[in-house]
Amino acid sequence: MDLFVQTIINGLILGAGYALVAVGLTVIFGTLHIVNFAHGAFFALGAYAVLMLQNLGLNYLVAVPFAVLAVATVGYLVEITIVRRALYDRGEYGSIIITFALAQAIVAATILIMGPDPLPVRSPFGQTAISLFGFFLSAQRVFIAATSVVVLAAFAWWLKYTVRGQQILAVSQNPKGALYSGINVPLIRSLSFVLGVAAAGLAGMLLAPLISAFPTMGDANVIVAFTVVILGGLGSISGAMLGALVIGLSNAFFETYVSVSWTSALGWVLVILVLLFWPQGLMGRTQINRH
Amino acid sequence: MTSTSSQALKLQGTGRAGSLGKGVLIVLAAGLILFVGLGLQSTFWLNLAAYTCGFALFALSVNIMLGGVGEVPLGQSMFFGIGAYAPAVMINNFGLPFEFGVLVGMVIAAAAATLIGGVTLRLTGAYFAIVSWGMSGVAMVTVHNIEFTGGALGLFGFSRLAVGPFDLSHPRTYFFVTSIILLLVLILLAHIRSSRFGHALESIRQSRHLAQSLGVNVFRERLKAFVLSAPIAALAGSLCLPFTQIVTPESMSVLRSVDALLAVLIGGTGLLYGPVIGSIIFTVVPQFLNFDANVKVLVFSLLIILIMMVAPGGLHQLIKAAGAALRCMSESRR
Amino acid sequence: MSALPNIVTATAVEKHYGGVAALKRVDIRIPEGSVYGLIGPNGAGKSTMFDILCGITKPTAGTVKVLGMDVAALPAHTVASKGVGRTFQRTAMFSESTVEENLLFASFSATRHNLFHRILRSRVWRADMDAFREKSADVLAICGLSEHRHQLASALPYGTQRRLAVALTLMTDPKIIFLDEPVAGMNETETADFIALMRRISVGRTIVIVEHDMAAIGALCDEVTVMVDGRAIVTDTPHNALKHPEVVRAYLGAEDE
Amino acid sequence: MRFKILATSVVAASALFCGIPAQAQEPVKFGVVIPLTGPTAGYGKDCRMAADMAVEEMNASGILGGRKIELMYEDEKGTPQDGVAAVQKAMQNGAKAIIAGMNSSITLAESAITKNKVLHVNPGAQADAITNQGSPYLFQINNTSTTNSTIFHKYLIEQMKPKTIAYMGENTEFNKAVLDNLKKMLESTDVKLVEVANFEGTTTDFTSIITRLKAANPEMIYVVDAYPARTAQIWKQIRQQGGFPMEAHATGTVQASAIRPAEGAMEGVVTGDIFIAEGAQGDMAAFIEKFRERNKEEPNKVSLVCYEAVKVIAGAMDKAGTDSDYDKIAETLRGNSWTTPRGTLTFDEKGRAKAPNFYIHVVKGDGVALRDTFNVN
Repeated sequence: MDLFVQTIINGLILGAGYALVAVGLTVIFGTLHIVNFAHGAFFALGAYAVLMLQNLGLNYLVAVPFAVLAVATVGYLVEITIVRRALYDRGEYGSIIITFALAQAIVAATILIMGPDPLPVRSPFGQTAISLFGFFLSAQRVFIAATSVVVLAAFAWWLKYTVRGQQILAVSQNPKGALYSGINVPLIRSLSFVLGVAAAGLAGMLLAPLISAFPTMGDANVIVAFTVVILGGLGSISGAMLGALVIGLSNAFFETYVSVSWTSALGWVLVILVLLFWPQGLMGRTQINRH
Repeated sequence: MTSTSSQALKLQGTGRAGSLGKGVLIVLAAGLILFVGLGLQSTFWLNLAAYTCGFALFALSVNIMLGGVGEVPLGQSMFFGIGAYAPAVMINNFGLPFEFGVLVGMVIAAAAATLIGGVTLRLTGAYFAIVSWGMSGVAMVTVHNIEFTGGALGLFGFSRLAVGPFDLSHPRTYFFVTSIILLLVLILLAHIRSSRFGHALESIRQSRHLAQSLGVNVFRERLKAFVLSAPIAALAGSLCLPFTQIVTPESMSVLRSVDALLAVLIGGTGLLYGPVIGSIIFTVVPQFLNFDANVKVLVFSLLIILIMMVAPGGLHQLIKAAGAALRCMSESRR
Repeated sequence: MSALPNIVTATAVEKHYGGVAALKRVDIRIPEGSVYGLIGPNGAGKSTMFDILCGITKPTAGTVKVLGMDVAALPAHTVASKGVGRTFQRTAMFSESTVEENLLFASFSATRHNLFHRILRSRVWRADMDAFREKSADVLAICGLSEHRHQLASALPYGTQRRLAVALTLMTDPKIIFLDEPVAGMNETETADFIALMRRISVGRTIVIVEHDMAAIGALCDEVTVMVDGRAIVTDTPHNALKHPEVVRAYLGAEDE
Repeated sequence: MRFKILATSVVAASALFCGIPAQAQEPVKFGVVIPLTGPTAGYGKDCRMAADMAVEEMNASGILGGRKIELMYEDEKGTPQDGVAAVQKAMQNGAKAIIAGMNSSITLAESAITKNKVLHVNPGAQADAITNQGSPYLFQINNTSTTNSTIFHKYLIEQMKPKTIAYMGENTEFNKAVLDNLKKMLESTDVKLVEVANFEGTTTDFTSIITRLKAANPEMIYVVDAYPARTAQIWKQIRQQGGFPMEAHATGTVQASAIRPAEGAMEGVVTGDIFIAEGAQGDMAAFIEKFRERNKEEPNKVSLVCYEAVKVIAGAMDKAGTDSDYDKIAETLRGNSWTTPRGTLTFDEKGRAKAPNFYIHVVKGDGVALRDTFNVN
């Protein structure tokens, strides 16, 4: 019986981690309608940013906020030079290719600068484990889950109750309409891109103590993020959170009770099943496109 | 994509000029094949040229969906993998000839496309792209775990890779076979573009609603395009086998589809032989950039970003724009 | 007029979007060969009714028969290929192609050749091509587009683009044509040209127009139905319908006695 | 057929014509095809440092009558078709020998190209299938996975004596060969394999897999993964769930690049390899010292086998007196024993190197400590 409860705990904690990775992706798609294949590269940038700050002597917890800032700046630079010029209001597959090439460029640059070998990222919670009524919880995972819940709640609140937040929702639904009602659309668009990238970076630096920092660390996590975002409904933040928990729990149960080698196919099978019945995903908006 | 697609859609047959232009193109292509096939002496370049033809075939199948219907087929590599695995399984597990394996691969790919298309083609845009990526992900895991597809190690050591009398392990023959097949498929696609089916696809790509209101069964035509593209991708997979010498689950990975997408977008989706130009650039150019591997990836990726920013219609659009610029410069000087 | 059989019969049609009732039990009878108008202030449900009549949108309740077909049950492309033509307000044409290519796309349901016919340049394919050349020449002539044949559709002036939209529907040999605000955004000369075109093509065909421009409605329509707030208030000649008290109140606000 | 005859005669004539006199000046080129980009770029880096060092030594010693050896590096990018393209390019640019082999699938594809055409030495890949193909010019420096596994599994079963084992490995050909070997060896013993988990390369978290293995509370856990970043992650997560009484990791895959990011989580894990820095004497100590001084990094098994590959090829070409008569070179390679940092190396009829001894390691600090030594032959 306690294996069952332990699996639920594993699934929930895993889901919280996935949510953080996925929300960045869904914000960018939701607001900018860009499929960001470079998400994994920014995820890795986050890990390397916190690593570099640690090498300068900063403690992990102090380094995280600064590292998020660093990744956000890189995101802003990319937005101005490439994304703003090439991607807005252009067909989706333009964004697929440019963001994929961007991901390759960032990974190659990381290998050139930081070398190909995995580098440890030390965190105060890195190694310790907590046991609660006999159930095991890795301290770092709990820290990730807690941060994820706090950050996502704050973000959802900010979207709902602040002017900027409302403007982001407006731009995501109808960029032209938002423009005519006086919203500074270019600013909102770069803000959304930077927020999405920063979320990816934050996820990277939180997971780095567990998986250590290496150039291609983003790839596997992005695949999961895509399944989560599609399951939850592209562009819906609450959908991303729900999708993350569903995939987290199903992965945990499938791996524990069914088979390990087919798990990575499970994510996709879930996505395909959901899309057959709810084409817009669990929480997504049905796209009513007036012709 | 851009105005280029209408030029490419010349009204063959109705005007004399149409078919004459095409005839010249075919002769030109045949000449190019002879020149490269006899001109190249080194086995490396002959094999690479043959592989480029195979890869171009795969890029053409991707462009049937991308340029033809306006969808991004990230999962097309699954059909490429089916085309690679079918002959390998036939030769190693059942001792059947390579040609039979290629045909079986194309049939299975077409059948799989009918099933999968029926499901995924109800979706569009990012949803279609990512779900078709998912399909190739599931296929890769399946092939990884099944015994008779050689599991993670894959299948290798093929006794005979030949099409009838033509032994594909001999580089020059390998090049002639793949390039001629590529030319035949190009001719087929040219006919498709100027047929009722091709016009229906073009009308759907430009505006689904308008096409539907003119009596086009949008879902059925898109499915026909998907089922047409699958065996071509499978044929490409089989033709790449003599080069790679081994079939592994990676042949179905999404990275293969993205390579083809890059080639198509560099060459230009509007032009029929755009993907062929893109494939040549994509496989041949990196051979000349011989500095550090990571620097090569960095340079090549930034180059792709630059091209896509300057000319979303691909290099083809750039060449046309340059041509137009030259023309108006010469006019202004007169 | 009313002796002819009805080509369109919509009975007790309702349409709800979530809680909002866009259409409340609307009945419409359109006699064959007539030029029929559907007018009413914004938000009256004209466009919704229009979409239901030509099979693009499915009603929540009620039945719609066009040319004897239960439009609600059939897929949109089948309805279109069986003689129901339609133009759209915004995407009127294939902007990346030339006028001739636009007509080629529109001839899809009229042509029959498959890929093998095309490759072998068989009789079937040549017959399709000859039929297309003939038909496209006629349609271009009727719509006054002959000299634009090889121009890019996106390069045409607005009025000409609207006429191209009509040409596209004509290629499918429609028995009934639905026009969605055809003269919206046109200047006087373009409107006059368009009305002349309508007169030319309405011979032997039924035409249904949704429009705001009362001059065009007056000039073209034999009969109009005025819709207000999701209900069909009156069906009469344009002249009488506009005098109907409820219509006047709906359009001009309460009459100050 | 006509083309074939024409082509070979032209090549033969030119070799004959410029064979002897040009021999002295023209450098001997070796094509080195290793992963320089992608997830296994680390192996490429380790191999390159050692190969460059070996060539510097060879050129200084005036081997091959003073002809300079030149290395041409090509990137196999971690996929079979890129590996094949790289090998063909090296052969095209005049490589007299090909050093290629880290991943078994890629090496198999490459060996099909080099078969009967050029000397091919596979430094790192271990799959038995590579040398089972019977290609006369193909040699393998690293032990096959069967040789290593047999010794290591014998040690685990007879020395550590676990009653139950739980197995966890990445779903690759390397893992399948090791698992099959383990199952075969367990048949004749009463040790039971209670749990087997083959995970996919795209797995991002191992908590639930380890929970499942813990639930079967085995005495020993045996992890098989050749990829450094994931190895570190797995052992950290095992440590967090309280670890297992006995812990072992696959042979030949535990280097500093995995131990360091594990931040001490691999302390005490038993593994093994054909190389160990600790307690090295004679040639091995010299090699390690020279490597540290030249490259400012610790050498590992990958650098050792690449170093040996270059030395063995140069030695064989020198002794056979030719750089293109591959029958003679292959015969020389099989007929003689070669002194390398590991002592003397001999090649069997399948081209497999027989290294004198195999070391059992235990992870200590940032490296591995020697626990036992087995004599292989």
